[in-house]
Amino acid sequence: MISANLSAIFYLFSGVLFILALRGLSSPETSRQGNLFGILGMIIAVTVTFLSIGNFSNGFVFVLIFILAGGAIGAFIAYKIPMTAMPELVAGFHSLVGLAAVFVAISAFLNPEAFKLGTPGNIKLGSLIEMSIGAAVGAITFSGSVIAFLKLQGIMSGSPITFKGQHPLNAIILSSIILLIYLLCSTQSPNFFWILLAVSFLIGFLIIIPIGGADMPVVISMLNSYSGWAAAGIGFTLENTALIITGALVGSSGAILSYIMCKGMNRSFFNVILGGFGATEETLSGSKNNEQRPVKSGNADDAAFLMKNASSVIIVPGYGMAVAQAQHALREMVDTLKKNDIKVSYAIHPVAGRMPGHMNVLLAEANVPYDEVFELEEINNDFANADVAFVIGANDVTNPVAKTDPQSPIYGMPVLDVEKCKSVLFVKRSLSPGYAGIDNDLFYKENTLMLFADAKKMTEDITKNLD
Amino acid sequence: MISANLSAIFYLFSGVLFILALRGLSSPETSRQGNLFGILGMIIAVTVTFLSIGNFSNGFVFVLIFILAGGAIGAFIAYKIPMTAMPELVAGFHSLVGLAAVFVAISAFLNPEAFKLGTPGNIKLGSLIEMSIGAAVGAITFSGSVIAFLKLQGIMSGSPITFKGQHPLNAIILSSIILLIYLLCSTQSPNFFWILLAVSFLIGFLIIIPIGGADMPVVISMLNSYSGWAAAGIGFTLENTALIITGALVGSSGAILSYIMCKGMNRSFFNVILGGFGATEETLSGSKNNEQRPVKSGNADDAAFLMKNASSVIIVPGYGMAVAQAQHALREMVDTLKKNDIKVSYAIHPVAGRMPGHMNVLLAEANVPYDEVFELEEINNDFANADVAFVIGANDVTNPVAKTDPQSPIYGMPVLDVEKCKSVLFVKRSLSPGYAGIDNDLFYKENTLMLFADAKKMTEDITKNLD
Amino acid sequence: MEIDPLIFRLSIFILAIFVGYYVVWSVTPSLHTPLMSVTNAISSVIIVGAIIAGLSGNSDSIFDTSSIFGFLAIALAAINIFGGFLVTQRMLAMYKKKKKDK
Amino acid sequence: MEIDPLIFRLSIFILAIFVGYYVVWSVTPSLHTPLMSVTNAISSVIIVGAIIAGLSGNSDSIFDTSSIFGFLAIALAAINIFGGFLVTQRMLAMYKKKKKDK
Ligand SMILES: NC(=O)c1ccc[n+]([C@@H]2O[C@H](COP(=O)([O-])OP(=O)(O)OC[C@H]3O[C@@H](n4cnc5c(N)ncnc54)[C@H](OP(=O)(O)O)[C@@H]3O)[C@@H](O)[C@H]2O)c1
Ligand SMILES: NC(=O)c1ccc[n+]([C@@H]2O[C@H](COP(=O)([O-])OP(=O)(O)OC[C@H]3O[C@@H](n4cnc5c(N)ncnc54)[C@H](OP(=O)(O)O)[C@@H]3O)[C@@H](O)[C@H]2O)c1
Repeated sequence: MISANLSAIFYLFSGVLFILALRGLSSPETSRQGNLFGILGMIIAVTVTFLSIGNFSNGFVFVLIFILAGGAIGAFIAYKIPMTAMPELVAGFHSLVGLAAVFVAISAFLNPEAFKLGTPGNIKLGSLIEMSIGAAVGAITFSGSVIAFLKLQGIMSGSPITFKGQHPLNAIILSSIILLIYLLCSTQSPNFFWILLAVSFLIGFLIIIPIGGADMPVVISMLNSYSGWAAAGIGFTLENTALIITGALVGSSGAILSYIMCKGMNRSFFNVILGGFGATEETLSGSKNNEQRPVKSGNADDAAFLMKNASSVIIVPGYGMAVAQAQHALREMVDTLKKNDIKVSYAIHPVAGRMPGHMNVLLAEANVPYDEVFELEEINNDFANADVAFVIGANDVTNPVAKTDPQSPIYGMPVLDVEKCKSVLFVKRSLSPGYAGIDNDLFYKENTLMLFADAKKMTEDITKNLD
Repeated sequence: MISANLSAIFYLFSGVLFILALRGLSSPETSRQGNLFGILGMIIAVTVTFLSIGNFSNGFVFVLIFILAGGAIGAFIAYKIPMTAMPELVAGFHSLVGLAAVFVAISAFLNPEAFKLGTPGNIKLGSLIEMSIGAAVGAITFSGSVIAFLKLQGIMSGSPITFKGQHPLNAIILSSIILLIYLLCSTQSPNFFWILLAVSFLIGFLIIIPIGGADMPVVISMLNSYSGWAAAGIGFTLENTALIITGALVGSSGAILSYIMCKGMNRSFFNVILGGFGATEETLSGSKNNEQRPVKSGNADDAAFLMKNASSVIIVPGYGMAVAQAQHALREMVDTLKKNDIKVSYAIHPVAGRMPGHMNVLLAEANVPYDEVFELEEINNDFANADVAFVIGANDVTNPVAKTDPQSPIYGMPVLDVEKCKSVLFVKRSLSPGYAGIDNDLFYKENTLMLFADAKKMTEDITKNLD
Repeated sequence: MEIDPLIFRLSIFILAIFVGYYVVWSVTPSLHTPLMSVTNAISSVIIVGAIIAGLSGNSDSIFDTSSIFGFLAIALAAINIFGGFLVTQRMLAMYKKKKKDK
Repeated sequence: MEIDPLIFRLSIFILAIFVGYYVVWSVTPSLHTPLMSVTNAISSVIIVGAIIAGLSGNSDSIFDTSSIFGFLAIALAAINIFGGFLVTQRMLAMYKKKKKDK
């Protein structure tokens, strides 16, 4: 058993290691070391907790068993999950953190002595407030993440589920949560605690169902942020520095990522959260006038011919590449191009794909070196000097309407200037629009060649034709 | 009188305001608001201190008198000081912070009851350690800053004062400080406290005298950092969050600025601190071979002619502009150029002048809008497309030897590529070298025209000839 | 006249938010996906609370209601910790620089 | 089993160093001179110690040795506070954008 002072120092240390873990992500070189810092911080936190309890009874064995059982499941998932399923994975994991926070809060409520918070029915007021906030936020995180997970997995329909009076209902429920916390604190009655939990689960569910499946990444980040604040709340209850620091880190991280995504889509956070985007827009403008106008379409042979005669090609991957799992095929195509002395680079839009950094992970998986991959600001001026833009499964992120039409929902969003290339190749299966549900004028341009096919299949065919 | 809890919250708040004050400096637009945050933080800290003492005796009146007296002096200095004297001012101010820290430590040592640290001769060990570290660092800051101030003002010769056995002597004194702190803590004897202070003053003096006058900016930043750590030390003694946070902020700020300067000069921090740079180098390479080679020199008329026929001019200011106070004259010249539809921008090297941001302040003083002023990385590619580079009082920051000669002391330092312009104008009084004491090959280049004169006079003459 | 520890924790929390703000903005966009998974892992440091909860039963009844919730929380947090760190590691291992010999 | 406040202060100190690191690196280079003067001003918050020292004398002898040092420290810190903030303000007031009407 170690003193409270010593364990406080170790918890601080583990908090600092978590900071360093995030700091490591500032560049790929330092990122692996950063992850090790994170692991070390976790080991320290867990070890110190054992030592400061100091009671190595039978319970201890069970703790180890549960850690190992959970750990085995976690490790199994981590190794099996395909990279394209990252959004679902993150959503699923969040739900677990939320639920764990709820369970810890329940346990602390039932047995406050173990946490030195008072006795049942007579818990310190401050602790009770922190605990109930932690439990409520945890419950919202849990049910919200579960819905997000189901929508992303396609188990639940991705289209927004809306009904009349939704927003007033949510407002009523949210205020009832505050009321319940107040009642709980003044009466200390377990009933209010259970009702609070039930209502929190419900609101998490209700908040997320009206949001379209494609908006889930923003939701996930928001829930990530919530799970951070829940952890911080529990941290205050447990008087644990490591938890408080971590909660603040995770809370900020989620908030910033949601902000980056909203900004990249040029939508306000409230617009996303109030929901109903995904479906309506799609039906609204999806079939505007794409039938009438002529497009030039080609096959793998045409594409291969164009690229062979190019001296520089810029690849623009998008969500379709992830759907088709075309990253490996793409990498092979690029290898062939390089053998023919063609300069190739990749241009990644900040919101290409469906989650921040989505394309980068997939390209990394396919062994694309990260110094061939460029951010929008770094590469946008190079399109004017490149011969071919190879747009594979991307759509919205190239749509020039964002620059020209103030009426468009994506107006003001920065886009990749692919149209400045001598020729543009679009690999997609049809003329149907992407995430934002709006038509793309580029399809009908003089210098555009549409390659209608599954991204993976088309890329493989092009590679064959290149040889 | 307010409770310890309430005052702790206010001190935290004032610490946060100081963070926001520095954060404001991330762009000129937010900087003024940032400064107001800083002022507000200070007002809160002072007010809370009064309220938490709560003893509004006669002493209170004297406190106000001393604040107003000091404040009046400070305000007077702030309004009178010319912008070119900023390095001296900062050095002078640092010495005052250092001395104030020493005085507070003395007072706490003599009257520990007032600070709740124990009784004289029986001060809490932790507090005594913090206090003596704070006092020692404060004393070093004081005497070091005074020397820096005297060297910068030219009251004391700027050349390094070296003698045999200097480094061993410093090492002995530094270890004696540690010994004295140990003795002080074990005996609580005032004698050791006074000796500690005396020795600290001495070492501050000894550390700075071997460093050349031109290296003073690095020294000032280093002392800035020290003064921060001293403040943090006193903050631990006084158990004051505002002081601890501020100390950490100022400590990091000074350390980072020294780092930036050393990096900009491509020298190691130890190389600067171990001293003796300024003089030796200058005599060594100052008169290498600049006599023999022919230079093209011109007058104001030639310069005006060249610029009139240019379509774009880049101004490269350096230390000489500050010496000559030529910023206003320069701004008038640029106004005239602009009237003739010539595009003008300013290129600032990270270590142009004698302190970080030196040139920017001077140009701002002369009403040059900051969006015409560019950092090295932003503008270095533009020299190739510009017609004239107008180098005014700068030398080292343009020296191509940093790119070509691995033997050169400035090898590896990034420099402005002025030689890529069609023509280069150098305004300086002679062929003598600048701060680093090395000859500049550019003076002898085909496309260089030397304008030998005082920077201010020459600029004024050019303006006349432009009309 | 002692200061309530709560105020210190509040200070730590507020400063940690500042640190979080800066440290996350300094993450390179190409690593935003690993950022999401690693924050997931570290937020499971809530396991320290779960362990206290799990060991809160007395030695006779290891499994009273409150400790059962604790054990469940341990398992959930452990899934996250192992899953989160390992998947992050797996992702990060894929980020490679161009080989020099090419 | 109470935690020593010193440890909280240490935590605050360490986190503040992180904040300082990030906040200073985010300062634009053209404002490095004002940065030096404003850090100068805020480090004079040591005046809170000086005030305690100045008021430490009892009401009979306002000026005993320890309070005299306090008053001197107050004056020195005040020079810095007023001088530092005002000179910073003077500098910052000079940073102007190009006027649009030009
Ligand atoms: N990255 C993020 O963090 C994030 C978060 C939330 C929202 N978003 C949004 O997601 C969008 C991302 O833009 P994006 O350009 O990457 O994608 P997109 O605009 O959604 O377009 C994807 C395109 O890929 C095509 N596609 C789908 N499956 C394919 C397959 N198997 N083979 C070939 N093509 C396939 C689809 O066309 P076909 O059906 O004709 O094949 C579709 O037009 C943006 O609107 C952004 O705002 C991003
Ligand atoms: N900025 C910082 O933070 C910092 C800190 C420490 C050291 N430094 C060092 O300072 C140097 C700065 O480079 P720099 O190019 O700005 O300056 P420099 O290399 O020191 O050159 C200044 C030039 O100005 C000329 N000059 C002096 N007074 C003049 C006057 N009244 N009229 C016209 N010209 C005059 C001098 O030549 P004449 O005598 O022929 O006129 C001298 O060659 C670098 O070496 C850097 O490493 C900078």
